[in-house]
Amino acid sequence: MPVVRVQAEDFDVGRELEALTRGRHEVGAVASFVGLVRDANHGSRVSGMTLEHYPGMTERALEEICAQAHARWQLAETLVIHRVGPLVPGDRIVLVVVAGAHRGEAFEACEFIMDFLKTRAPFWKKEDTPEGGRWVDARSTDDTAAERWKNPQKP
Amino acid sequence: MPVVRVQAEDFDVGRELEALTRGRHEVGAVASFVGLVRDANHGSRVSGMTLEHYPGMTERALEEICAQAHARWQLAETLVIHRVGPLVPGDRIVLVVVAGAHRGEAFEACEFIMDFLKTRAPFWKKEDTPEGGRWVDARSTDDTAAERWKNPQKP
Amino acid sequence: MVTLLYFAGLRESLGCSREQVSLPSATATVSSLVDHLRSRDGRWTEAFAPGKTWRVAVNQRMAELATPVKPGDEVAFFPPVTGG
Amino acid sequence: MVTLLYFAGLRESLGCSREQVSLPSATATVSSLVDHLRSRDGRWTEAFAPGKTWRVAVNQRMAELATPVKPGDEVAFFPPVTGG
Repeated sequence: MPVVRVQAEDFDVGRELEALTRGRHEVGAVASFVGLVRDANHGSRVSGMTLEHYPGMTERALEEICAQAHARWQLAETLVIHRVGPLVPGDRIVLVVVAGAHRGEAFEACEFIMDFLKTRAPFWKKEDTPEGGRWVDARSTDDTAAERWKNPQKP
Repeated sequence: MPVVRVQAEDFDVGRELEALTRGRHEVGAVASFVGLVRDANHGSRVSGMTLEHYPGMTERALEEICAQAHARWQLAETLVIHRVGPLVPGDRIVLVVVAGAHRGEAFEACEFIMDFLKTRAPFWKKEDTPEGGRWVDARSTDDTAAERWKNPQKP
Repeated sequence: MVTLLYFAGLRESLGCSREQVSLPSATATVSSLVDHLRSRDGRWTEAFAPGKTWRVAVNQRMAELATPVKPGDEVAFFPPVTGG
Repeated sequence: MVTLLYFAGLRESLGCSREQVSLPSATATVSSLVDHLRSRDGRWTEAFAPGKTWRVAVNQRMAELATPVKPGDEVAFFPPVTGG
Protein backbone atom coordinates (compact mmCIF):
# COMPACT_ATOMS: atom_id res chain seq x y z
CA MET A 1 0.00 0.00 0.00
CA PRO A 2 1.47 3.37 -0.98
CA VAL A 3 1.84 5.92 1.80
CA VAL A 4 2.55 9.51 0.76
CA ARG A 5 3.20 12.52 2.96
CA VAL A 6 4.06 16.10 1.99
CA GLN A 7 5.11 18.09 5.02
CA ALA A 8 7.26 20.95 6.31
CA GLU A 9 8.58 18.88 9.24
CA ASP A 10 11.63 16.67 9.20
CA PHE A 11 11.22 12.88 9.40
CA ASP A 12 13.04 10.12 11.27
CA VAL A 13 14.28 7.56 8.72
CA GLY A 14 14.77 4.77 11.24
CA ARG A 15 11.30 5.21 12.70
CA GLU A 16 9.68 5.30 9.26
CA LEU A 17 11.41 2.10 8.14
CA GLU A 18 10.50 0.40 11.40
CA ALA A 19 6.83 1.41 11.13
CA LEU A 20 6.62 0.30 7.51
CA THR A 21 7.86 -3.25 8.14
CA ARG A 22 6.75 -3.94 11.72
CA GLY A 23 5.10 -7.36 11.86
CA ARG A 24 5.52 -7.78 8.09
CA HIS A 25 7.62 -10.94 8.22
CA GLU A 26 7.25 -11.63 4.52
CA VAL A 27 9.46 -8.59 3.90
CA GLY A 28 13.11 -9.49 3.34
CA ALA A 29 14.34 -6.38 1.54
CA VAL A 30 13.95 -2.67 2.21
CA ALA A 31 15.54 -0.25 -0.25
CA SER A 32 15.48 3.43 0.59
CA PHE A 33 16.62 6.75 -0.68
CA VAL A 34 17.17 9.99 1.23
CA GLY A 35 17.77 13.24 -0.64
CA LEU A 36 19.63 16.00 1.21
CA VAL A 37 20.15 19.72 0.57
CA ARG A 38 23.68 20.27 -0.78
CA ASP A 39 25.66 23.42 -0.05
CA ALA A 40 26.69 24.01 -3.66
CA ASN A 41 25.10 23.74 -7.09
CA HIS A 42 26.33 24.80 -10.53
CA GLY A 43 29.40 26.42 -8.97
CA SER A 44 27.53 28.63 -6.49
CA ARG A 45 27.38 28.31 -2.74
CA VAL A 46 23.87 27.49 -1.62
CA SER A 47 22.98 28.74 1.84
CA GLY A 48 19.41 27.44 1.75
CA MET A 49 16.44 26.75 -0.43
CA THR A 50 12.67 26.93 -0.47
CA LEU A 51 10.56 24.11 -1.83
CA GLU A 52 7.30 25.16 -3.43
CA HIS A 53 4.69 22.62 -4.43
CA TYR A 54 1.19 22.27 -5.88
CA PRO A 55 -0.97 21.15 -2.94
CA GLY A 56 -3.36 18.41 -3.93
CA MET A 57 -1.67 17.51 -7.19
CA THR A 58 1.57 16.69 -5.40
CA GLU A 59 0.01 13.98 -3.26
CA ARG A 60 -1.96 12.64 -6.20
CA ALA A 61 1.12 12.50 -8.43
CA LEU A 62 3.17 10.70 -5.78
CA GLU A 63 0.40 8.20 -5.10
CA GLU A 64 0.12 7.48 -8.79
CA ILE A 65 3.87 6.90 -9.11
CA CYS A 66 3.77 4.48 -6.17
CA ALA A 67 0.73 2.71 -7.63
CA GLN A 68 2.66 2.25 -10.89
CA ALA A 69 5.53 0.71 -8.94
CA HIS A 70 3.13 -1.69 -7.20
CA ALA A 71 1.66 -2.65 -10.59
CA ARG A 72 5.10 -3.25 -12.07
CA TRP A 73 6.75 -5.17 -9.22
CA GLN A 74 5.61 -7.45 -6.41
CA LEU A 75 6.01 -5.06 -3.47
CA ALA A 76 4.79 -5.15 0.12
CA GLU A 77 4.93 -1.42 0.91
CA THR A 78 5.99 1.90 -0.54
CA LEU A 79 6.48 5.17 1.32
CA VAL A 80 7.26 8.65 0.05
CA ILE A 81 7.79 11.64 2.34
CA HIS A 82 8.68 14.96 0.73
CA ARG A 83 9.32 18.17 2.59
CA VAL A 84 8.25 21.66 1.50
CA GLY A 85 9.13 25.15 2.68
CA PRO A 86 12.53 26.54 3.74
CA LEU A 87 15.47 24.14 4.13
CA VAL A 88 19.22 24.52 4.75
CA PRO A 89 22.20 22.43 3.60
CA GLY A 90 22.25 19.02 5.26
CA ASP A 91 18.47 18.98 5.69
CA ARG A 92 16.59 15.93 4.49
CA ILE A 93 14.33 16.70 1.50
CA VAL A 94 12.84 13.39 0.51
CA LEU A 95 12.53 9.81 1.71
CA VAL A 96 11.49 6.93 -0.54
CA VAL A 97 11.20 3.45 0.95
CA VAL A 98 10.26 0.24 -0.85
CA ALA A 99 9.72 -3.00 1.05
CA GLY A 100 9.41 -6.37 -0.66
CA ALA A 101 10.40 -9.99 -0.50
CA HIS A 102 13.57 -9.65 -2.57
CA ARG A 103 16.20 -6.99 -3.07
CA GLY A 104 16.22 -6.73 -6.86
CA GLU A 105 12.63 -5.57 -7.00
CA ALA A 106 13.00 -3.26 -4.01
CA PHE A 107 16.03 -1.51 -5.54
CA GLU A 108 14.42 -1.14 -8.95
CA ALA A 109 11.13 0.16 -7.58
CA CYS A 110 12.89 2.65 -5.30
CA GLU A 111 14.88 4.06 -8.21
CA PHE A 112 11.76 4.08 -10.41
CA ILE A 113 9.84 6.12 -7.83
CA MET A 114 12.71 8.61 -7.47
CA ASP A 115 13.08 8.97 -11.25
CA PHE A 116 9.38 9.76 -11.68
CA LEU A 117 9.20 11.93 -8.59
CA LYS A 118 11.99 14.02 -10.13
CA THR A 119 10.13 14.47 -13.42
CA ARG A 120 6.40 14.19 -12.60
CA ALA A 121 5.76 15.46 -9.05
CA PRO A 122 5.05 19.22 -8.88
CA PHE A 123 7.83 20.52 -6.63
CA TRP A 124 10.13 23.44 -7.40
CA LYS A 125 13.32 24.47 -5.64
CA LYS A 126 14.47 28.04 -5.25
CA GLU A 127 18.05 28.28 -3.98
CA ASP A 128 19.56 31.10 -1.94
CA THR A 129 22.96 31.91 -3.44
CA PRO A 130 25.38 34.85 -2.95
CA GLU A 131 23.91 36.22 -6.23
CA GLY A 132 20.37 36.04 -4.81
CA GLY A 133 17.43 33.66 -5.16
CA ARG A 134 17.54 31.34 -8.15
CA TRP A 135 15.01 28.79 -9.39
CA VAL A 136 16.69 25.47 -9.99
CA ASP A 137 16.62 24.35 -13.63
CA ALA A 138 15.30 20.90 -14.42
CA ARG A 139 18.11 18.55 -15.47
CA SER A 140 17.89 16.67 -18.75
CA THR A 141 19.60 13.72 -17.04
CA ASP A 142 16.48 13.36 -14.89
CA ASP A 143 14.36 13.07 -18.02
CA THR A 144 16.75 10.46 -19.37
CA ALA A 145 16.53 8.54 -16.11
CA ALA A 146 12.74 8.49 -16.26
CA GLU A 147 12.69 7.58 -19.98
CA ARG A 148 14.54 4.32 -19.45
CA TRP A 149 11.57 2.83 -17.57
CA LYS A 150 9.50 2.90 -20.76
CA ASN A 151 11.38 -0.26 -21.64
CA PRO A 152 9.54 -3.12 -19.93
CA GLN A 153 12.90 -4.82 -19.30
CA LYS A 154 15.24 -3.81 -16.52
CA PRO A 155 17.16 -0.79 -17.82
CA MET B 1 35.71 6.03 3.36
CA PRO B 2 34.32 2.51 3.82
CA VAL B 3 33.09 1.65 7.31
CA VAL B 4 32.42 -2.03 8.03
CA ARG B 5 31.01 -3.61 11.17
CA VAL B 6 30.18 -7.24 11.92
CA GLN B 7 28.25 -7.54 15.16
CA ALA B 8 25.66 -9.55 17.08
CA GLU B 9 23.78 -6.40 18.15
CA ASP B 10 21.00 -4.71 16.24
CA PHE B 11 21.60 -1.28 14.65
CA ASP B 12 19.55 1.91 14.37
CA VAL B 13 19.20 2.76 10.68
CA GLY B 14 18.28 6.41 11.29
CA ARG B 15 21.21 6.98 13.60
CA GLU B 16 23.65 5.31 11.19
CA LEU B 17 22.49 7.43 8.24
CA GLU B 18 22.65 10.56 10.35
CA ALA B 19 26.19 9.81 11.56
CA LEU B 20 27.40 9.01 8.06
CA THR B 21 26.28 12.31 6.54
CA ARG B 22 26.47 14.75 9.46
CA GLY B 23 28.26 17.91 8.31
CA ARG B 24 28.84 16.38 4.85
CA HIS B 25 27.03 19.05 2.87
CA GLU B 26 28.37 17.86 -0.46
CA VAL B 27 26.19 14.75 -0.04
CA GLY B 28 22.87 15.00 -1.86
CA ALA B 29 21.94 11.33 -2.15
CA VAL B 30 21.89 8.47 0.32
CA ALA B 31 20.82 5.04 -0.95
CA SER B 32 20.42 2.27 1.58
CA PHE B 33 19.41 -1.32 1.87
CA VAL B 34 18.17 -3.22 4.91
CA GLY B 35 17.84 -7.02 4.80
CA LEU B 36 15.39 -8.62 7.22
CA VAL B 37 14.80 -12.20 8.38
CA ARG B 38 11.70 -13.58 6.64
CA ASP B 39 9.37 -16.11 8.28
CA ALA B 40 9.27 -18.47 5.30
CA ASN B 41 11.71 -19.80 2.74
CA HIS B 42 11.33 -22.50 0.07
CA GLY B 43 7.87 -23.35 1.38
CA SER B 44 8.89 -23.91 5.01
CA ARG B 45 8.08 -21.77 8.01
CA VAL B 46 11.25 -20.26 9.43
CA SER B 47 11.13 -19.59 13.18
CA GLY B 48 14.65 -18.24 13.37
CA MET B 49 18.15 -18.51 11.98
CA THR B 50 21.76 -18.44 13.01
CA LEU B 51 24.33 -16.52 11.02
CA GLU B 52 27.82 -17.99 11.04
CA HIS B 53 30.78 -16.09 9.63
CA TYR B 54 34.55 -16.27 9.16
CA PRO B 55 35.93 -13.69 11.59
CA GLY B 56 38.70 -11.65 10.02
CA MET B 57 37.95 -12.60 6.45
CA THR B 58 34.43 -11.22 6.70
CA GLU B 59 35.57 -7.72 7.55
CA ARG B 60 38.31 -7.86 4.95
CA ALA B 61 35.93 -9.06 2.23
CA LEU B 62 33.39 -6.33 3.02
CA GLU B 63 36.08 -3.64 3.07
CA GLU B 64 37.33 -4.81 -0.29
CA ILE B 65 33.84 -4.73 -1.80
CA CYS B 66 33.35 -1.16 -0.53
CA ALA B 67 36.77 -0.15 -1.83
CA GLN B 68 35.79 -1.48 -5.25
CA ALA B 69 32.62 0.61 -5.12
CA HIS B 70 34.66 3.71 -4.26
CA ALA B 71 37.00 2.97 -7.16
CA ARG B 72 34.12 2.54 -9.58
CA TRP B 73 31.92 5.49 -8.57
CA GLN B 74 32.46 8.93 -7.07
CA LEU B 75 31.15 8.29 -3.54
CA ALA B 76 31.42 10.22 -0.30
CA GLU B 77 30.84 7.37 2.16
CA THR B 78 29.94 3.70 2.31
CA LEU B 79 28.79 1.74 5.36
CA VAL B 80 28.12 -1.96 5.81
CA ILE B 81 26.80 -3.46 9.05
CA HIS B 82 26.14 -7.20 9.11
CA ARG B 83 24.82 -9.11 12.08
CA VAL B 84 25.89 -12.60 13.17
CA GLY B 85 24.48 -15.11 15.66
CA PRO B 86 20.86 -16.01 16.34
CA LEU B 87 18.07 -13.94 14.72
CA VAL B 88 14.29 -14.23 14.46
CA PRO B 89 11.83 -13.18 11.71
CA GLY B 90 11.60 -9.41 11.41
CA ASP B 91 15.14 -8.91 12.71
CA ARG B 92 17.48 -6.74 10.70
CA ILE B 93 20.38 -8.72 9.18
CA VAL B 94 22.30 -6.23 7.11
CA LEU B 95 22.52 -2.52 6.40
CA VAL B 96 24.30 -1.05 3.39
CA VAL B 97 24.44 2.72 2.98
CA VAL B 98 26.03 4.69 0.15
CA ALA B 99 26.27 8.48 0.29
CA GLY B 100 27.25 10.56 -2.72
CA ALA B 101 26.50 13.73 -4.62
CA HIS B 102 23.95 12.18 -6.99
CA ARG B 103 21.36 9.45 -6.76
CA GLY B 104 22.28 7.36 -9.81
CA GLU B 105 25.71 6.53 -8.43
CA ALA B 106 24.43 5.99 -4.90
CA PHE B 107 21.78 3.49 -6.07
CA GLU B 108 24.17 1.61 -8.33
CA ALA B 109 26.90 1.38 -5.71
CA CYS B 110 24.46 0.22 -3.04
CA GLU B 111 23.18 -2.56 -5.27
CA PHE B 112 26.74 -3.46 -6.28
CA ILE B 113 27.80 -3.83 -2.65
CA MET B 114 24.77 -6.00 -1.86
CA ASP B 115 25.37 -8.20 -4.91
CA PHE B 116 28.98 -8.85 -3.94
CA LEU B 117 28.22 -9.19 -0.25
CA LYS B 118 25.78 -11.96 -1.21
CA THR B 119 28.38 -13.85 -3.26
CA ARG B 120 31.78 -12.95 -1.75
CA ALA B 121 31.42 -12.24 1.98
CA PRO B 122 31.80 -15.37 4.15
CA PHE B 123 28.46 -15.57 5.95
CA TRP B 124 26.24 -18.64 6.17
CA LYS B 125 22.64 -18.89 7.33
CA LYS B 126 21.18 -21.89 9.12
CA GLU B 127 17.40 -21.70 9.37
CA ASP B 128 15.22 -23.26 12.06
CA THR B 129 12.27 -24.94 10.34
CA PRO B 130 9.62 -27.40 11.56
CA GLU B 131 11.78 -30.10 9.88
CA GLY B 132 14.83 -29.02 11.87
CA GLY B 133 17.92 -26.91 11.21
CA ARG B 134 18.76 -26.40 7.54
CA TRP B 135 21.67 -24.62 5.92
CA VAL B 136 20.44 -22.14 3.33
CA ASP B 137 21.53 -22.97 -0.22
CA ALA B 138 23.23 -20.27 -2.24
CA ARG B 139 20.97 -18.95 -4.99
CA SER B 140 22.14 -18.94 -8.58
CA THR B 141 20.25 -15.64 -9.06
CA ASP B 142 22.73 -14.05 -6.66
CA ASP B 143 25.61 -15.21 -8.86
CA THR B 144 23.82 -13.77 -11.87
CA ALA B 145 23.32 -10.47 -10.05
CA ALA B 146 27.03 -10.25 -9.24
CA GLU B 147 28.09 -11.29 -12.75
CA ARG B 148 26.40 -8.35 -14.42
CA TRP B 149 28.86 -5.90 -12.81
CA LYS B 150 31.67 -7.40 -14.91
CA ASN B 151 30.30 -5.21 -17.67
CA PRO B 152 31.83 -1.76 -17.18
CA GLN B 153 28.55 -0.18 -18.32
CA LYS B 154 25.52 0.13 -16.12
CA PRO B 155 23.77 -3.24 -16.25
CA MET C 1 -14.85 30.00 -16.25
CA VAL C 2 -11.71 28.03 -15.47
CA THR C 3 -9.29 28.49 -12.57
CA LEU C 4 -5.69 29.11 -13.61
CA LEU C 5 -2.83 28.47 -11.21
CA TYR C 6 0.80 29.50 -11.71
CA PHE C 7 3.73 28.12 -9.80
CA ALA C 8 7.38 28.85 -9.09
CA GLY C 9 9.28 30.97 -11.65
CA LEU C 10 6.19 31.34 -13.82
CA ARG C 11 4.18 32.67 -10.86
CA GLU C 12 6.94 35.20 -10.21
CA SER C 13 7.29 36.38 -13.84
CA LEU C 14 3.54 36.80 -14.17
CA GLY C 15 3.08 38.31 -10.71
CA CYS C 16 0.05 36.08 -10.36
CA SER C 17 -0.60 32.81 -8.56
CA ARG C 18 -4.28 32.30 -9.30
CA GLU C 19 -6.97 33.77 -11.53
CA GLN C 20 -10.34 32.95 -13.08
CA VAL C 21 -10.72 33.32 -16.84
CA SER C 22 -13.44 32.66 -19.38
CA LEU C 23 -12.62 30.03 -21.94
CA PRO C 24 -11.99 31.46 -25.41
CA SER C 25 -14.42 28.97 -26.98
CA ALA C 26 -16.79 26.17 -26.05
CA THR C 27 -14.36 23.53 -27.34
CA ALA C 28 -11.17 24.72 -25.75
CA THR C 29 -7.90 22.86 -25.33
CA VAL C 30 -4.75 23.75 -23.45
CA SER C 31 -3.44 25.00 -26.76
CA SER C 32 -6.31 27.42 -27.45
CA LEU C 33 -6.25 28.57 -23.81
CA VAL C 34 -2.55 29.38 -24.07
CA ASP C 35 -3.12 31.24 -27.36
CA HIS C 36 -5.73 33.29 -25.54
CA LEU C 37 -3.43 34.02 -22.59
CA ARG C 38 -0.55 34.91 -24.89
CA SER C 39 -2.74 37.58 -26.51
CA ARG C 40 -3.52 39.32 -23.22
CA ASP C 41 -0.58 41.42 -22.13
CA GLY C 42 3.21 41.65 -22.28
CA ARG C 43 3.98 39.40 -19.35
CA TRP C 44 1.79 36.56 -20.66
CA THR C 45 3.05 37.03 -24.21
CA GLU C 46 6.57 36.73 -22.88
CA ALA C 47 5.96 33.82 -20.51
CA PHE C 48 4.27 31.71 -23.19
CA ALA C 49 6.39 32.88 -26.13
CA PRO C 50 7.46 30.12 -28.56
CA GLY C 51 10.58 28.39 -27.23
CA LYS C 52 9.64 28.94 -23.59
CA THR C 53 9.51 25.75 -21.58
CA TRP C 54 6.54 25.17 -19.35
CA ARG C 55 4.37 22.31 -18.16
CA VAL C 56 0.63 22.15 -17.70
CA ALA C 57 -1.73 20.15 -15.52
CA VAL C 58 -5.50 19.94 -15.98
CA ASN C 59 -7.40 19.03 -12.84
CA GLN C 60 -4.14 18.10 -11.15
CA ARG C 61 -2.98 15.67 -13.82
CA MET C 62 -0.10 16.30 -16.17
CA ALA C 63 -1.56 17.41 -19.51
CA GLU C 64 -0.53 18.33 -23.06
CA LEU C 65 -1.38 20.99 -25.64
CA ALA C 66 -4.19 18.82 -26.98
CA THR C 67 -5.80 18.15 -23.60
CA PRO C 68 -9.42 19.48 -23.57
CA VAL C 69 -10.33 22.19 -21.08
CA LYS C 70 -13.95 22.73 -20.02
CA PRO C 71 -15.67 25.18 -17.66
CA GLY C 72 -14.91 24.46 -14.01
CA ASP C 73 -11.52 22.90 -14.73
CA GLU C 74 -8.40 23.78 -12.77
CA VAL C 75 -5.50 24.43 -15.15
CA ALA C 76 -2.03 24.89 -13.70
CA PHE C 77 1.04 26.20 -15.52
CA PHE C 78 4.53 25.76 -14.14
CA PRO C 79 8.18 25.24 -15.07
CA PRO C 80 9.59 21.70 -15.36
CA VAL C 81 9.58 20.23 -11.86
CA THR C 82 12.69 20.09 -9.68
CA GLY C 83 11.78 18.21 -6.52
CA GLY C 84 13.47 15.24 -4.88
CA MET D 1 52.14 -26.94 8.50
CA VAL D 2 49.05 -25.08 7.36
CA THR D 3 45.95 -24.23 9.37
CA LEU D 4 42.72 -25.52 7.89
CA LEU D 5 39.36 -23.99 8.82
CA TYR D 6 35.93 -25.39 7.97
CA PHE D 7 32.69 -23.45 8.12
CA ALA D 8 28.93 -23.99 8.14
CA GLY D 9 27.62 -27.22 6.56
CA LEU D 10 31.13 -28.38 5.74
CA ARG D 11 32.22 -27.95 9.35
CA GLU D 12 29.23 -30.01 10.46
CA SER D 13 29.74 -32.84 7.94
CA LEU D 14 33.40 -33.11 8.84
CA GLY D 15 32.85 -32.67 12.57
CA CYS D 16 35.86 -30.36 12.54
CA SER D 17 36.23 -26.58 12.59
CA ARG D 18 40.02 -26.26 12.67
CA GLU D 19 43.07 -28.44 12.24
CA GLN D 20 46.77 -28.28 11.43
CA VAL D 21 48.09 -30.43 8.60
CA SER D 22 51.40 -30.91 6.87
CA LEU D 23 51.48 -29.97 3.22
CA PRO D 24 51.65 -32.96 0.89
CA SER D 25 54.59 -31.43 -1.00
CA ALA D 26 56.83 -28.39 -1.02
CA THR D 27 55.00 -26.88 -4.00
CA ALA D 28 51.42 -27.35 -2.93
CA THR D 29 48.29 -25.76 -4.35
CA VAL D 30 44.70 -25.82 -3.16
CA SER D 31 44.22 -28.65 -5.64
CA SER D 32 46.98 -30.85 -4.27
CA LEU D 33 45.92 -30.09 -0.71
CA VAL D 34 42.35 -31.16 -1.47
CA ASP D 35 43.64 -34.37 -3.13
CA HIS D 36 45.54 -35.06 0.06
CA LEU D 37 42.50 -34.40 2.29
CA ARG D 38 40.27 -36.52 0.08
CA SER D 39 42.61 -39.47 0.59
CA ARG D 40 42.40 -39.29 4.37
CA ASP D 41 39.12 -40.77 5.56
CA GLY D 42 35.49 -41.29 4.59
CA ARG D 43 34.14 -37.95 5.70
CA TRP D 44 36.79 -35.99 3.80
CA THR D 45 36.48 -38.25 0.76
CA GLU D 46 32.77 -37.59 0.79
CA ALA D 47 32.92 -33.83 1.47
CA PHE D 48 35.40 -33.21 -1.35
CA ALA D 49 34.04 -35.84 -3.75
CA PRO D 50 33.83 -34.74 -7.41
CA GLY D 51 30.62 -32.80 -7.98
CA LYS D 52 30.52 -31.40 -4.45
CA THR D 53 30.35 -27.63 -4.33
CA TRP D 54 32.69 -25.82 -1.98
CA ARG D 55 34.64 -22.61 -1.84
CA VAL D 56 38.13 -21.98 -0.57
CA ALA D 57 39.99 -18.99 0.85
CA VAL D 58 43.74 -18.78 1.33
CA ASN D 59 44.83 -16.30 3.96
CA GLN D 60 41.32 -14.90 4.07
CA ARG D 61 41.06 -14.19 0.35
CA MET D 62 38.83 -16.10 -2.03
CA ALA D 63 41.04 -18.60 -3.88
CA GLU D 64 40.90 -21.24 -6.61
CA LEU D 65 42.22 -24.74 -7.22
CA ALA D 66 45.41 -23.33 -8.70
CA THR D 67 46.15 -20.97 -5.80
CA PRO D 68 49.52 -21.84 -4.19
CA VAL D 69 49.59 -22.89 -0.53
CA LYS D 70 52.74 -22.57 1.55
CA PRO D 71 53.63 -23.40 5.15
CA GLY D 72 52.02 -21.04 7.63
CA ASP D 73 49.04 -20.29 5.39
CA GLU D 74 45.46 -20.31 6.63
CA VAL D 75 43.24 -22.26 4.25
CA ALA D 76 39.47 -22.18 4.78
CA PHE D 77 36.90 -24.43 3.12
CA PHE D 78 33.21 -23.61 3.15
CA PRO D 79 29.96 -23.86 1.18
CA PRO D 80 28.90 -21.04 -1.17
CA VAL D 81 28.13 -18.03 1.02
CA THR D 82 24.57 -17.06 1.97
CA GLY D 83 24.79 -13.78 3.89
CA GLY D 84 22.95 -10.54 3.38
